[in-house]
Amino acid sequence: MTMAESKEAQKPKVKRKEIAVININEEWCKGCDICVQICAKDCLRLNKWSKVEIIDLEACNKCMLCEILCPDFAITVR
Amino acid sequence: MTMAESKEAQKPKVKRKEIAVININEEWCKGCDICVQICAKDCLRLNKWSKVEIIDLEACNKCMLCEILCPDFAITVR
Amino acid sequence: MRYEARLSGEGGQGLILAGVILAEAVGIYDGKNVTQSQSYGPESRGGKSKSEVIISDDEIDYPKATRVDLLLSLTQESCNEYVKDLKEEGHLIVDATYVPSIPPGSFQVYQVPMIQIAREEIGKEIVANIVALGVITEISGIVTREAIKKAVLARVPKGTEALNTRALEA
Amino acid sequence: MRYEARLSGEGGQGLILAGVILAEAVGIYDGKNVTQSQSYGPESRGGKSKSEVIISDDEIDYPKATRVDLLLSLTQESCNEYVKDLKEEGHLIVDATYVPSIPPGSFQVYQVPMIQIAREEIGKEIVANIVALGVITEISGIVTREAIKKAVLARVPKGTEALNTRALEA
Amino acid sequence: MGAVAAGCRFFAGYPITPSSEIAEQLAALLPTLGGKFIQMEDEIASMAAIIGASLVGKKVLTATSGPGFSLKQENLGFAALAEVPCVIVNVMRGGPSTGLPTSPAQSDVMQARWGTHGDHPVIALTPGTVTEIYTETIRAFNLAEKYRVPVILLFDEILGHMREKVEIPLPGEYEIVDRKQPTCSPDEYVPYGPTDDDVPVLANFGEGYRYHITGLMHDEHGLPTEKPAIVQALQDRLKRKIDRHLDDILSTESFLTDDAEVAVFAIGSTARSARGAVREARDLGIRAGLLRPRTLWPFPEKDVAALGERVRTIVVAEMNMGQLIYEVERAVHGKTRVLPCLKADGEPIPPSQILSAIKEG
Amino acid sequence: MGAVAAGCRFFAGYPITPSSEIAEQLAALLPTLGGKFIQMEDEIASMAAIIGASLVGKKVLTATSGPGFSLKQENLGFAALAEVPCVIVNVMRGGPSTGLPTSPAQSDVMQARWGTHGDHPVIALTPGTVTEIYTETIRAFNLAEKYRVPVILLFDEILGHMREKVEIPLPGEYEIVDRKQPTCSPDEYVPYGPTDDDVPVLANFGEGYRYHITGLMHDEHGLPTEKPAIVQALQDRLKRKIDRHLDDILSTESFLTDDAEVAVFAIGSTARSARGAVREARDLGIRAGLLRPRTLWPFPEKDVAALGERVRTIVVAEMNMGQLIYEVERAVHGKTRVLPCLKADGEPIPPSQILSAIKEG
Amino acid sequence: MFVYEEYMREEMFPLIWCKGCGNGIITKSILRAIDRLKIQKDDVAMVSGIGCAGRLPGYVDFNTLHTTHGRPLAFATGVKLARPELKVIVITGDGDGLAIGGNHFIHACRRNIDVTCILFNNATYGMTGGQVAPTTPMGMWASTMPYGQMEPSFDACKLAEAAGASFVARGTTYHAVALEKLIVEAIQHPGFSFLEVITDCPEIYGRKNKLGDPADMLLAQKDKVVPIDQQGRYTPEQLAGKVFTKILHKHEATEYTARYQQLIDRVKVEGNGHAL
Amino acid sequence: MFVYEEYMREEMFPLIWCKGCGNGIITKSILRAIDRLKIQKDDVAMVSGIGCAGRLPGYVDFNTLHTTHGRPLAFATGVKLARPELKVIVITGDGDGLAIGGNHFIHACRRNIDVTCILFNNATYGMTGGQVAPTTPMGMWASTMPYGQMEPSFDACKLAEAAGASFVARGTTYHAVALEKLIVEAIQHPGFSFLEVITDCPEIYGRKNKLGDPADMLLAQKDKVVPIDQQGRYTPEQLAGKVFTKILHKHEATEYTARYQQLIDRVKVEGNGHAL
Ligand SMILES: Cc1ncc(C[n+]2csc(CCOP(=O)(O)OP(=O)(O)O)c2C)c(N)n1
Ligand SMILES: Cc1ncc(C[n+]2csc(CCOP(=O)(O)OP(=O)(O)O)c2C)c(N)n1
Ligand code: SF4
Ligand code: SF4
Ligand code: SF4
Ligand code: SF4
Ligand code: SF4
Ligand code: SF4
Ligand SMILES: [Mg+2]
Ligand SMILES: [Mg+2]
Repeated sequence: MTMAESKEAQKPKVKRKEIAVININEEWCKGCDICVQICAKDCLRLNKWSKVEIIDLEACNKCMLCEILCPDFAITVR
Repeated sequence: MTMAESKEAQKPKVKRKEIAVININEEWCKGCDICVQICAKDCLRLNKWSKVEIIDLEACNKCMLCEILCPDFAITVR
Repeated sequence: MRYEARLSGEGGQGLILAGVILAEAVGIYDGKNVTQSQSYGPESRGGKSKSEVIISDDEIDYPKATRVDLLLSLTQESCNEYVKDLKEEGHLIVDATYVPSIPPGSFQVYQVPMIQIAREEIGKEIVANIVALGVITEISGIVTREAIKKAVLARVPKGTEALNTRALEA
Repeated sequence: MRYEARLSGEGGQGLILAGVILAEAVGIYDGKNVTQSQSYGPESRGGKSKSEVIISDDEIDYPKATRVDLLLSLTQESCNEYVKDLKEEGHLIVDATYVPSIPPGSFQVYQVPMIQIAREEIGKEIVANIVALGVITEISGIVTREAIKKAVLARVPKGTEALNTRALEA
Repeated sequence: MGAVAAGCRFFAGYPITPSSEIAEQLAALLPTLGGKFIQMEDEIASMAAIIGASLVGKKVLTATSGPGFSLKQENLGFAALAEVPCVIVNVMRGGPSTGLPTSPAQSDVMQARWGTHGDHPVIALTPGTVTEIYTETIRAFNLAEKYRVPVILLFDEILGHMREKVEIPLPGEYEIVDRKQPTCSPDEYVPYGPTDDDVPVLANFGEGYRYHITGLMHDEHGLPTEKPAIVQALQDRLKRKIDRHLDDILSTESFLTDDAEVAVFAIGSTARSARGAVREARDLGIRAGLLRPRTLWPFPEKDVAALGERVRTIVVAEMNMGQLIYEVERAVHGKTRVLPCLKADGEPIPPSQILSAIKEG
Repeated sequence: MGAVAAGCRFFAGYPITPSSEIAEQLAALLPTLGGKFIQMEDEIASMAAIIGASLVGKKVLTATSGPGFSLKQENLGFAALAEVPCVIVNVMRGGPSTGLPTSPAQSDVMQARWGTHGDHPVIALTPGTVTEIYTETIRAFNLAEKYRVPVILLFDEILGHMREKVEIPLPGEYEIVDRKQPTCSPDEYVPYGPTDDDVPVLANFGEGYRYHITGLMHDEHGLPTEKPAIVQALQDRLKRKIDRHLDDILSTESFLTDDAEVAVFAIGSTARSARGAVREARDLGIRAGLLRPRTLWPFPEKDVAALGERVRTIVVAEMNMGQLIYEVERAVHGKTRVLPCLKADGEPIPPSQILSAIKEG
Repeated sequence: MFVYEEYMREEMFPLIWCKGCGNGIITKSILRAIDRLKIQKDDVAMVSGIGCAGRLPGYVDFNTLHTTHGRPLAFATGVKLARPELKVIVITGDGDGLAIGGNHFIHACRRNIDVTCILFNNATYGMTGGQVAPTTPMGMWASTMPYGQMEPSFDACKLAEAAGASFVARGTTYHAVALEKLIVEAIQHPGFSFLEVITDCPEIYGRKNKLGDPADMLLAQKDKVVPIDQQGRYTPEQLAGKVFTKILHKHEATEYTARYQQLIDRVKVEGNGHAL
Repeated sequence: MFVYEEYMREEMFPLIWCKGCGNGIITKSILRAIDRLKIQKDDVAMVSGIGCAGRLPGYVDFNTLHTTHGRPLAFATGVKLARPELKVIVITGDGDGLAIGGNHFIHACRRNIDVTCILFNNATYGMTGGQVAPTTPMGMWASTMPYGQMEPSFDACKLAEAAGASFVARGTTYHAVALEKLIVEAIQHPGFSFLEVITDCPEIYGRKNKLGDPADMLLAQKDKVVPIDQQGRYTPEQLAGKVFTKILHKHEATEYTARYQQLIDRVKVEGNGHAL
């Protein structure tokens, strides 16, 4: 599992929302694009190997939709 | 088949109804008693071999119930 | 000595039960070797029905009757069909009402109105099989009265013992 | 001379069709003896997929590859599994993107980003199989360009001919 | 009934003449013993239900006849592959199709061996007396539990409906086998792991050992696999677990075969006629004998081969158009003449017919 | 496809890998020819539907694999007894149970013979090339029509999914047989009455000859009977109509058997490996040969027996745990050594394995 | 003038059915209905399964097919699709049609193929000796429910409707004239038509459940049913425990063989399909 | 804190299912529901048939049983009746549960045995490559309906209700949180509970019917369904072509294993039944 606890998580923020911890399991991700399209905050995208990757962790509002709708147990949000 | 065209059919009647012709097939009759019990005019009964026989042809009003409800094609009324 | 009894009629007449009772009477209560077997018409209800009891001093290999000592028939059809295996001098017991015509042959014929007795004297047509057992006991001598009575009582539903004893002795 | 080609990857990549086209190119258009056979993963969709083409001057008895001359792999998994039968000096053609690690062995390796080409240059990932056929034609020399082109056009859906020709030549 | 004495506490079935009486008796009996009876919507479901009940630890039974036996075949194969103990009674009647529903036959004997698709281990027993219907039923349950295989009890309608003096053993006079259960902890548990006797130790569902059961080829964890080596090992073990234990599984009765010149091979009620015929033949001075398998499958090859070495002729008497005769022919390897004595008209074979064949032999 | 060329105009099936492609092709093709395709709710219904369609005069086909073949058995027996022409394809895959759904096997060969309850006539063909898949399919329809029996086409997954050069005969190059129809008037018509060839002349439903068809034992009018003599006559005729016509039904290929010392017996795709192995053996100086039945059932006993007289050893190569080897052992009557060459792991038998067995022989 | 003999195989008589069995009453109603519809005997295919009911086709002079237990609808689907000109009538029992044959039943309803299915509901397995059926009412005796039926039973008509049948009706043997009419309407309906007939098995079900003689059972039917078009005349209390008779559901939908013919007309090509 | 891993057989991952297949979404909903219910893993038996959906039990850490095609409810009936303490969950496909398994389905509904049946309706036979299912909508492509589906399809929920099911509900993968709740309620229901889940097969059904990528298909579900408790908010025109979700039917009825236990309590005798 690749941990994606972004360095930027340390930065002080205006809104004091907790930054999400998003785990992606690249071995299991099949690149179906569901999480990418479902995310209203555009936090995710597919990379060139068709695996999901995080592009904007800060934007994540922990709506959990990506986790709940990922068919492959490949992404979790805490 | 035993034809049961009763001699009495010739007698002149008050009500000018036609006397029924009831055919009984003893070979097929199983003596279930349905026709006997269904007949509102008590025209029929079972004999000692448990076959149906006619006891009152004149009373028959050709309601056809006995024919229609005989399961064994053993009685017809004309 | 091998004794073969065949009980025949139609489904619903209780002949299989009668065969079982006869076998149990001979086997359990009289202590001889006995087998009982049966066959039916299509699938399992209605139609022809046949129950056979073989009684022997030796072990019984073949449980089917081939040379019948006693044939009971409650219907004309079964009588016609099964009489062919009856031994010369064998016993033919038929219902006097339902088997009007006796097939030709040199056997001893007993015409007993068993169904009528059951219906009229006992009041239940359904115990004709027990009436028949009584007749068989008397005629064949192959089973004791004691034994048949015990066997009947052991098999019939509770509450019908008296009825069945009457039937047996009718 | 017996030449064995094995096309491997996963269900949905169209490798079976590619095998069929290759076989038809060699058989119908180039006129050699050829058989094509295949195997799948569980039931029939998804999972591993393998298509084999045997080309020979003689009659072909055994239609499965045993000593492979050419292995095409579009997934790492299939590459790992099937490389074992590849001959020394055989050709290993892998997708440059999806098969990052090349198993060790003394064969000639060609890393071509076939799926990427299909996606980016042709615009349809689904024609990666046809791109692969183009690569195979170039590398193996076992089939003429003419023949493979005819075979592709005969098999692909109407309206996609141009697309597929581009894929073949990409 | 033997089943209940052997510990059977679950029955699922679908009525069919002439097997329905077994169901009817158990419908009344099982709940009085805390057991369960269910009539399912068809034979396929009955077979499925007993497999399900066996997996939670019950000793299970179903009973049927020809057409229903055909329908049970698919799930019977599941039980064979997944190694689920169960007992299936087939009271054979005249086939094919609806055939002669109330007449005796022995025409499902090959189906009992080959009825489902794929290779599969199977045990089939053929009792020959009413007492054996009791004792062989107990043996059927024991073998099912011991080897985790479906065991088929092939009755013929005659025995199924016959009454004679039976010698019912008392509890304690017969052995009752219960399936092995794991002794290790759930963490160490490997359901289809190797064992000394090639029989896996499958835990009953719901007792703390969670694992997977499938009708796909599987590895030792019960999980699906297509790896040839694992598959072949599984196939080999399934075969071996029977082959290794032939001594325990086989059971035959020999009657006057020691000095026989002509022997009859027969099962079930036909063996009774055969015994009569053998006696009569002896009376006529013909040295006749009888070999009667109580275990029909696996086939008693060695006994038949040994008999073949000794006798001039083997008469195979069966109520069908010729099925077991193939097996006998194979087993004797050309050493003996093999004669058919067949009947498939709904009537049992009388001793006289077998006697004629013996005379011919 | 061969089926369509043979006149098949009705298909009913239920999908199952690896047979579904046959259905898919016919779903597209049949309506273009005025034929009918229907996917039924299960395999039992598919088998029933083709029997129904055959009775109104259509040439009918169904296709399945292992588990589905098990489910079709009951109604297959109906077709055998009621004498309804039909063709059943079983693309064999790894069993038992769900087994290895996409892997080749030859493990339903005995089931094809004995899968349904009761004695029953059956014909099973085993093509060995892609061309034969075409030509043997035509032959299957012809045999079904001629003898009014279910004909089983046993493919293995390899042949089923293989492509090679095929030599498709042109119309006119092959014979097409249509079932006999009555020539008498409806009043004189006796559906199961005696005929020269033991095959009844059953009128197509709806063409003016009304009669009864049943899965019960029946008399010559098709009406149910339990009379032993009539039943036995029916059973005998059903057997005889195959036995009498063996010359027409059997078909085997011999490859280099004339001078062989060791012969391989194999069907379908295994026979292809065997042929390769035989060639290699010859290269090594071993006089090897191959006997390959195209008609597996009825079993080519005489050919095998004759071979057994000639060779030292017969190697039986099959993708299962040993099934046809029983038949070969039986047929040779101990005259020859019979060696198994088996594989049941989902992979085909390679020529090398057979070659080893030949060397041993 | 109508005579049953016209449609009977007299050589098969007397009927195999027991004394007083309702099956004969239904048989006669069917024959009268077919006569009324003036369908040629050659154009009728009657298909049945196994059971007492399943024996019917043996007695009547049509193209008759007595199949395997539970499967008549599947056979009939083949007959009808292959030769749509035939009027196909399926005779099935409550065990045959709803227990082992339940799947074919719901799929035939769904497919809407023009077959008329007449289900003889005698609340038991008659042929095999009184085992429980999916129609046996709660508490009643059956040989495999010796302590009384414990399972809820099906309402076959509801099931048919939910599965998609375009014609659903119920009749009784007691109302044999009404039954005849329902059979006429069922056969006339273009599409799958389902007709459940409440009938009696006096020999086994009746005897074991002490329901009296055949005539008693027949007369008792009167009190069990309410014609659906007269339900307004009853209070809810009066309706409790009753079942409705007559046509219970009907809708229009394209029939399956007709739809298939449209497909053929659309895609048919010339030739014999050689080498395709 | 809930972690899926707790319930997974990680050695089996990645899932066999295709990219974007809805089955994984349902699997996760089931695991969350079981977690919410705090049922011990040892007490869950999960039984499935054959098909893509049928592969589910292999991935989860319960007592799992992958049976034959169409038969999981029959196996499950045996499991439950023999050991009523187990929570039995059946996983079935629309082909498995409604085509070949239709009979077991209606009978399980009728019997009201406490089993929860979750039917994965992807409108096709996924595992075998896209053949027509009894749920394929009219006109859609299927490999065995190359000219478009010609048969009407089942409404599985209607069928379940008519067959007697005491709990009937429908959910979608898109509304996965609502789905989780429905699963909780289905499992809690004492008696047979049926839950149909509308899910997607993007790999075959989606691709061949040109329904877009997995996300497109998932999002499209929104417009196909209306929660039954909100139907009042829609006009009849708006409701046309939609299916209802949430709990569609519920009634109280004695559960089957409980009824059987009552029987045992009534008739049980001592002893081991020897020589009976
Ligand atoms: C596959 C199969 N299973 C079981 C049977 C036995 N069987 C014959 S008829 C029947 C049930 C008959 O009940 P029903 O359909 O209600 O007809 P009825 O006799 O009541 O008219 C059964 C179970 C069979 N012939 N075939
Ligand atoms: C008896 C039998 N018939 C057919 C098959 C082949 N088969 C496997 S899965 C399947 C259908 C799967 O469809 P569905 O139940 O909808 O599951 P899905 O794959 O769509 O999840 C079929 C027909 C089989 N395995 N066994
Ligand atoms: S939790 Fe919501 S916002 Fe965050 S990445 Fe996932 S879908 Fe986007
Ligand atoms: S939803 Fe899951 S499988 Fe799909 S792209 Fe996102 S992480 Fe990967
Ligand atoms: S027709 Fe009517 S009145 Fe006359 S005998 Fe028959 S039932 Fe009685
Ligand atoms: S109804 Fe028919 S069978 Fe019954 S007694 Fe009257 S005539 Fe005889
Ligand atoms: S058993 Fe019942 S249903 Fe069957 S014929 Fe007799 S009375 Fe009729
Ligand atoms: S075929 Fe369809 S249902 Fe099956 S795993 Fe793939 S996407 Fe899912
Ligand atoms: Mg009934
Ligand atoms: Mg599906």
